[in-house]
Amino acid sequence: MKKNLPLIVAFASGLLILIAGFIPHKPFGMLEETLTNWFMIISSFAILLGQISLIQANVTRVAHRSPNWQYYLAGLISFAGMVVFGLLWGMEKTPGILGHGEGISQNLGSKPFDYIFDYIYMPLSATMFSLLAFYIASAAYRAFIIRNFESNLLMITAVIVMLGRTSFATWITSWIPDSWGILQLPRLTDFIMQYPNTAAQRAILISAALGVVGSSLRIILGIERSYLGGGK
Amino acid sequence: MKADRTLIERRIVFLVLALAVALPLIFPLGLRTKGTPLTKKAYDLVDQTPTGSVVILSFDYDPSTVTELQPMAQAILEHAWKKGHKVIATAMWPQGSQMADMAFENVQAKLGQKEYGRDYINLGYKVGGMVVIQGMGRNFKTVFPKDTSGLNYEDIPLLKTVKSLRDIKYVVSLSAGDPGLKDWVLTAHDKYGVSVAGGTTAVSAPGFLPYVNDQKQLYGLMGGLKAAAEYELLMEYEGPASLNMNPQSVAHVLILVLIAIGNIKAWRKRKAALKSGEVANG
Amino acid sequence: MAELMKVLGIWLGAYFTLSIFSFLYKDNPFYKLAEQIFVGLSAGYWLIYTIYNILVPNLFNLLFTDFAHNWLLLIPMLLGIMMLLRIIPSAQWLSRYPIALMVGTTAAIYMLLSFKSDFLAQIAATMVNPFKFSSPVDVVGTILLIVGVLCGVYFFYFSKKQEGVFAIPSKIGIWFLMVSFGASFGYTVMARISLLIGRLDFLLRDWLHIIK
Amino acid sequence: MKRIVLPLLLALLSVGIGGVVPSAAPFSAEDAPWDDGTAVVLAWNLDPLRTSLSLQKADSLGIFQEISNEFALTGGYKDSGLEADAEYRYRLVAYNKDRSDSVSFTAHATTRQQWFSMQKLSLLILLAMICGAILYYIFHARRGKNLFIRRISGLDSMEEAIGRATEKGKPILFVPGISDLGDIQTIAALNILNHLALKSAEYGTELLVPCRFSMVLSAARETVKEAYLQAGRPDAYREEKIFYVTDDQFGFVAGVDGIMLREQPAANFFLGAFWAESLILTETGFGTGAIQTAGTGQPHQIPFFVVSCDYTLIGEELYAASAYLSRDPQQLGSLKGHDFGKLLVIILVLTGIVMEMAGQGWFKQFIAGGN
Repeated sequence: MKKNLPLIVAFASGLLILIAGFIPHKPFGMLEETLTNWFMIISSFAILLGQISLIQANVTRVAHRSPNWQYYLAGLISFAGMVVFGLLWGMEKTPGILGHGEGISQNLGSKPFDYIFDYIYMPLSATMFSLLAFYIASAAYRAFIIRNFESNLLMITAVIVMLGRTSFATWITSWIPDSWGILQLPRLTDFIMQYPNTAAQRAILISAALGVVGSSLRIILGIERSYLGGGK
Repeated sequence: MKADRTLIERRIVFLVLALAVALPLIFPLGLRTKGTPLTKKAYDLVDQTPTGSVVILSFDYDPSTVTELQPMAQAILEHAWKKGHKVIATAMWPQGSQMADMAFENVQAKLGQKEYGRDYINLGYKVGGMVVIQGMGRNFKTVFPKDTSGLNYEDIPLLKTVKSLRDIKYVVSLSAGDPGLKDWVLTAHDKYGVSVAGGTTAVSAPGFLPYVNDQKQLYGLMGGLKAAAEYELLMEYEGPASLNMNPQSVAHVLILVLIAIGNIKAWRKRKAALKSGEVANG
Repeated sequence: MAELMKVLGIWLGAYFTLSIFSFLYKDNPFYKLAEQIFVGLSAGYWLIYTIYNILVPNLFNLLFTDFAHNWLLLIPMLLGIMMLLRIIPSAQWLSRYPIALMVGTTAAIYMLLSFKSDFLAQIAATMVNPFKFSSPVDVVGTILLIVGVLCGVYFFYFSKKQEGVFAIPSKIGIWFLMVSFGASFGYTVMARISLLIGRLDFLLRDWLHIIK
Repeated sequence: MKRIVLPLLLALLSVGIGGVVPSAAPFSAEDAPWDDGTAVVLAWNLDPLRTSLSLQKADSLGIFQEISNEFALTGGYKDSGLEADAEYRYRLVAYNKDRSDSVSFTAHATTRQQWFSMQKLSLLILLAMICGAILYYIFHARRGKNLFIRRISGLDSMEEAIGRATEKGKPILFVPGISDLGDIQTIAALNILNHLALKSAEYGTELLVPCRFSMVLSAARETVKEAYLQAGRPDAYREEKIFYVTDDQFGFVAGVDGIMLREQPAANFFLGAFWAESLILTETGFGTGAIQTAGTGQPHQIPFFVVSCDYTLIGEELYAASAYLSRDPQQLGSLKGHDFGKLLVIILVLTGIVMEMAGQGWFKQFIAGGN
């Protein structure tokens, strides 16, 4: 029972959406609206859950003095700081428990929550992924090796696109007469993107859509139940 | 020993890349980019929409991709305001709401003050991606009972004429991944018939091209910094994206050179191995 | 005061930027510290934002100010609380109900929308008469498009041994895939470089004032 | 059958995509077809002397208020956001250039809710066909019928890899992606791991499996243990060779990189969900000279795998390989159902192109449907 009832819930909610997708008549539209609204509220609890479990895991690490626990402690402190500042004075135009905290904002230039966001969170978040630029450069030098016809094709396209999307592109192939304009780098790049690339991406999209239909069908009918956890 | 050498080689490559980006930033080469049809299409959508239309700019990204998407957002916002559109900002990513405020502030610094609630409004983030957009298609107010400053839906003049997504003239999603542009295409356009254009990071741009078709699933597409620079060009100003195209172009060339060197090295190694193999067998 | 705090803020930003970059040399305490602070701040941001921007306006406010019209919202609230009970092992089974509701709803919405947009619309968009265009480039391009889509789909067809004649479309399919992967590759390189430009611009302009 | 389908098709065509029908009458208002009764479609056809217009709707007091003034001689407007089952009155006033002369027309319509969105007929038919095929094949497979799936060429590397590792006396490295157990890519990777473990048990080759999540760790241990048992070598199973590294994305990569440099595995397998770290892993693996096989459903990472690995499973091939090796009826059945869909795509696209060439645009419009 514990396992079957949730399956019925999944089936019912899925079926309702499917029906509302085809039948415009009352009351299905309204039911769908209610369900999507509920979905949003439950999802926000799910977000809370995600953050709480993350913090819980870090607390355990610190409590058990597992390796590198000091760093996890720093993580917990910054979490707590963000939450306390947010709760007390709010963020941007949203007031907190103590209102807008005009005095502090005056001294800081913005609310404490926004100050941390602008000067610590933003640089951290932006820098994390910029590391990848370096890895691409080093991999370009060491691992992007031509092996066979297929990878040749890939590399040649990559070279055209990379060059074609620079500001040098026009200049490099400007000597090609307009009657052969398609061979000019920017236009060649556009052609590749518009036709062969679109073709392959469309094939991938179509196959993926079939995959979505398959897995959704299995979930709605209760054939696939691994999302409920606890084995197959 | 060998590991040491690769490590040193790697660090040299890192350093060279840093220089290839930093130097053109300090000494711009004055390179100019050229427009592409996809960006022009997005531009035309904004340009051809009548004055007074209510439109959505959705900020579906976070600070990690500001370099690519913020210039796009600001160029489009500037364009929309110049055409007299009333702009609703939404966000499918929580940090997007902050990005929207940043864009509003920067463009107002250029164009002069706009009135909050009449010319623009920030409705903030809601969780759920596609499901949320589906909800907007049924009833806007259920999804957004208040804006980010706590104003009630009924008290916002701009939203007087907006009951559902169908009352929106176009949606432009600035999208760094999932949820984002794809959800707008599938829901806002394909379900509710609203025109959708998008700006994405370069990573996801090739995957969106199948939607640019005769079904007009996606009206126009801006992919990455280059497209942001193109939009600035169409707006006739040289903004952050145009300036950043200098280091971008130089770095591309550097990567190509690195690939070439790597392949020559590998080819030589293979030839040497072949030779020594022959000697051993011979 | 605000001016001073702004300068301090920029120095903080520069410190954290450089901490992350130090990972390029090797894994070190500065990187580890910056990383965990990022994780903590991020969690805090999501938590506060979800409460202020969703739970308060879309749930609590409606329940407190106009209960008579919104009492039905007690149901998602209850389901939400059941979701939170996941952190207590003995009550974990309760979270299956909200999860089932979310998964069922998402599955159906995705099924309808992606079938329409990624299947039907894509098929329809490929039904083009290539000879209706006047420019030879478009004619060739459209033929390539059609061939590419068909062979690409065939490449992912697993029910037939791809030998002899049946191997040809699959081979062509993979060529198209490779061209498209090449384009993806180029665009990804482009994106990663852009991010780096943004960071160096911050360091050189806002922090060091080398660029004016 | 024909008698039902034809009128349906005709009705559908008349809906058109925008829902606006040009009409011969100077001004008409009609309930928008096949909807939830919240829209009225207005259309007009003016004489060529007119140069501007005002489209108006009667409010609750019966006073006409302008709703649009966009000019077109033959045009349309869709008034949406209305109440269902209510009557609405409209007026169109058209002027000359100098506005000295105007004509006005009135029209009214009652909004009606429909029981089916006719423009979604193609969606319903095709969706039902594909769902039917998937279910048919799943039940077929469950009853033990043998369903054919072709061998995935990327898997050929397995034999080669194990051979090379055994010869050199070096281990094999298998990374089941960096997603948790909820991701089907991870499940597919574990199915392939099962097969690889079976082979490595037979040849007595060491198998290293670093994991990012504890759930994946226990599943991977279970999988490998089972395979060793099946191969009759439970004694050779070493639990510590399947280990947890760290939850942290880049920390995990740094850890696996370290393993590759220390242990110098002869073959690396990266199967499952990978994001930005794909590149760092395969670069290091390439440096150590291992045979590398990768496979992922993340489209952005495939290019990097193709250029830095010897074998790559592209997108769906990963799931197909898993179904091929595990013979799980659910996976097999779904895959066969999808294959039916792909065949359908090929047939429909070819038919559509022929129809387009023959000038029969209705077919394409029927497939595309409307919103």
